[in-house]
Amino acid sequence: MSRVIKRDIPILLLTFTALFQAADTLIEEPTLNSYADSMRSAASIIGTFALILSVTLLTRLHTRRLQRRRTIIESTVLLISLWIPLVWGLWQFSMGGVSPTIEPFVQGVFNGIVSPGDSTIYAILAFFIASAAYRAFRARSVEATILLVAGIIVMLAKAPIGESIWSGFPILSDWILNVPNRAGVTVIILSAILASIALYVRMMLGYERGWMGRAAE
Amino acid sequence: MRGGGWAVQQSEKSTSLWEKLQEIDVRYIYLLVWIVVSIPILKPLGLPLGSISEETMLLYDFIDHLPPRSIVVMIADQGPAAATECQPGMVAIFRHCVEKDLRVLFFASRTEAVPFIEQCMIDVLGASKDHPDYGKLYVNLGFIPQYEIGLSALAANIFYTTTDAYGNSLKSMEFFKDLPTGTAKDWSLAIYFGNSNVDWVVRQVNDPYGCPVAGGVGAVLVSRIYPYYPQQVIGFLTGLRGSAEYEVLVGKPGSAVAGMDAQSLAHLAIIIMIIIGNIGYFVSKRRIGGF
Amino acid sequence: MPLPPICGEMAIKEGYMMPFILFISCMAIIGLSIYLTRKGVIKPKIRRLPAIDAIDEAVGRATELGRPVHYTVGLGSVSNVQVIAGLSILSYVARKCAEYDTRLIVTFSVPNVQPVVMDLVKEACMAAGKPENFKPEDIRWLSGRQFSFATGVMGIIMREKVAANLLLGYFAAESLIFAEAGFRAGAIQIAGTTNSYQIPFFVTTCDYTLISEELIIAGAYISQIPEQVGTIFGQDLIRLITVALIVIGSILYAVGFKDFYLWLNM
Amino acid sequence: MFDFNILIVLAAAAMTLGLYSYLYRENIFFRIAEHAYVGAAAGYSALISIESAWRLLHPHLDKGEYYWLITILIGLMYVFFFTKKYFWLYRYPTAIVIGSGIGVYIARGIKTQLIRRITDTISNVSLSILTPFDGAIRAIGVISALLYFYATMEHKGPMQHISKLGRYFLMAAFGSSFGVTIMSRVSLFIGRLRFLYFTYPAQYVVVLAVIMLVAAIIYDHVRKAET
Repeated sequence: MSRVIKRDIPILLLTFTALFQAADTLIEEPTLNSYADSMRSAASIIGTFALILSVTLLTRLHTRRLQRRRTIIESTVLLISLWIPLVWGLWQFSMGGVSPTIEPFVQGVFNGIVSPGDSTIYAILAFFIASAAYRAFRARSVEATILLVAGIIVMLAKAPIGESIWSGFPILSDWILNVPNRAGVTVIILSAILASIALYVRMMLGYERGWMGRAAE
Repeated sequence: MRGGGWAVQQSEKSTSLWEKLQEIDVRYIYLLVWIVVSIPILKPLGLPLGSISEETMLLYDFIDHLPPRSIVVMIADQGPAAATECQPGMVAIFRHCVEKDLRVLFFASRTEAVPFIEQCMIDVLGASKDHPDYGKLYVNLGFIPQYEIGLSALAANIFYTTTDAYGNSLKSMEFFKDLPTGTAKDWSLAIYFGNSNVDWVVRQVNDPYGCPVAGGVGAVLVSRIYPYYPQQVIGFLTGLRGSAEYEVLVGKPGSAVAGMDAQSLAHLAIIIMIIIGNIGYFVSKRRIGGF
Repeated sequence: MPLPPICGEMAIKEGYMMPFILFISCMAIIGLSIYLTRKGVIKPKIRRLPAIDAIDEAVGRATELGRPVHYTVGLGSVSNVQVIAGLSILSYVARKCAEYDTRLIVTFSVPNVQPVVMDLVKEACMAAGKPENFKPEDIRWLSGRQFSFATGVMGIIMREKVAANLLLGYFAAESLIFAEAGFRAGAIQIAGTTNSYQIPFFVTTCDYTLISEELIIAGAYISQIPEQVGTIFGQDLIRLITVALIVIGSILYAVGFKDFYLWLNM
Repeated sequence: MFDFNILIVLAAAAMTLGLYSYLYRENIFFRIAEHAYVGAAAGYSALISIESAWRLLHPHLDKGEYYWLITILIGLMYVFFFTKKYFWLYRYPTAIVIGSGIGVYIARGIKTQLIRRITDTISNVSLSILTPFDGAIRAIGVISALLYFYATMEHKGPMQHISKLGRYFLMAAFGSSFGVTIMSRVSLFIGRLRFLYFTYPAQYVVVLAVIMLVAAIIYDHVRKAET
């Protein structure tokens, strides 16, 4: 009995919702379509509740560190920057219906911490890509040489400087991007969907149970 | 697939200069990148830009040939991260529209893009809602949620939002007088600025209403936009380079042109580094005797 | 509650005729290959995946050095196919780590992954007979925003000096951030994703890479359960059909017979 | 009057430099910036999720469709994860979330990822950029690389050559994607530097950071020489 409610019913639920949504995508039928639409809204409302788990566990991790007097500064900073905007934003939202996207204090935190953080870390890729290129672009084997040559030609074509070295770079890079690159990208996409179909069937039949934490069973 | 990472670190102790360069501390590479990008920003070098790409040229010509008071819709979808690439292009295109007396309707499809619209209007006009032509030629609708659903509602009915970003009623504005259909059929061009995706704009504006689409997109998005070019997407700006080209075409070189110097130098530095790395690799390989 | 009218006009959506046919036939093919595998008519075997075999080596090295293993499923929600594939591999890694008493740090970005990961790691520790090795504080949610998650992971990799860095799941631009942090920490790196824009960075910077579908079949490769391997056989049959469609379609299109192409677009 | 915006610029500059200090090495400033960033982003993203969930839910409640409260009950099943006995209840919401995710993905994926890619290859078979055979080369690339992934057969005999060809195509694709991306990444950094150098009062933070970096390098050097 316990196996039924702990394992079999969730699998059935998953199979049912998946087939229902697939049918909605393929078939035009007003009742089906409107129920499927409601189900998608319901699923995203339900998924939001997982936040309770994550926020609680993150808070617990850092309060424990504070109790053990480890990483005091970092944990204090994290807890303050997590809870003050969260509580204030929720308070404003539930009392006055002020959306957090326009609430001045929450926006201040966003503009002062989150937004510069986003741009900074996105831009740190400039350093990492340079160092990765330095290490990776070595003619170690036939394959690595193909990678290197394709990479360098495209790089040269994209910077103004390449065109002044040789006017053929843009044409050559156009060929690389449209022929081998498009072939490669097409295959990555095709093979991903082929494997996904098989994975979904495995999940719906209950052979793949990694998502319910019982893969080892 | 076997790659090269950890294995590289494990190679033998080096002796010659070339071999030392092979295992150079990555922090020197970081420092080099920082310096190389900083120089042209502090002191622009004015390196030649090269030829202007076809996609940029087509977009410029299209806007140049629009009759006055045509409606151009600008969809801002750039977050702070994508803004470096997209914002100069948005400013340059808006400047061009202002010169040509076109009507420009702004809206943001993500909340983070709202300040960039404001910034764009201030950069070009010197003011946003207080400018005398605001409400006549330029309107900012602010944030319209739910991407595709929001755009589809706006395309079907231009008064979908009823007020602009500052709370003024749309119906009273001169901008919306004499609109034949009130749908996207009246629009001459819809331009998407951002880094996420252009498919939804084409789907909602071009497929049902035939309004041409253009883009000012990050370099990563180019391969996704190409399938629509040049039939549905009539032209687009590719990353910072596209923005720089448009700035040159409008005749007002700005931050994107200056950025291209940094770009050129950085590319050159990376290519030189790759060459040095390869020479070092072959020299050390010969020494070990495996070559 | 107000019910919409039951059973209006039912029809296949426009442009979805071919997807509908293929959906049904793919299900049928995979179902059939599971059936044949169970009956013992076919005995498919998955070819070697060096990246998965290297997991043992990576965990072994971490154990030798006494440093932790880091595992991330990346940015995706639990309904993302790559995350699901990553979770299947995680249960194997967690079990190995528990057996060797090696510390395992798991990071993710979307909250709904949290209960699954915790349950999975706990289960793996119990299966290895070492429930005391399960440490909830090593399973970390690092915010739902892409780059703050990346920063958190970057910090953990460097601070904890991880010896093995396993990046299997859904990644966007932050892929290179993780790979570079792992490189600076001197870790063995095994990566896998189906995102065509990120694979280049993994191939060039990591020691082993699971490209595209190799990531998704890895769960079946590890478990070796006949039914799971059977679905992979079905997947290969669909692959052959795809190849056939491309060959036939291209030849017909080249000689000017375009009906086949239009038919596919139906 | 105290200007709130100055504070925001200072915080932004400190965040930027604090995070970049990672490039030199892991240090206390990076750790503070990292924790502030993770905390604020977690709080902000939680707020946004809660708001959008509420915007989905409340139109139904306004219409009097109270059976939508069931979603809250199912969502609360996650909370039972903290109990020893009923922790497995999380599988119900998880099943619904996964099911509705993959159902949409699989049917759309067959159209956009499978059929579109096939027809795209077919219709470009007579593509010509450098040679008239470019489209055919692309189709061969697609076929050989697709066969490279053939999983239930060891690659021997003719298959070995086909899959090798497929790998070459994949490598060219990876190399060129890498090359294209370098450009956009460099331009992102330009934007950050512009902010640091030209926004008042961010410049002062930069000067301070440079002094601190030099001090750190000297300190590290001395300590290394001692040991």
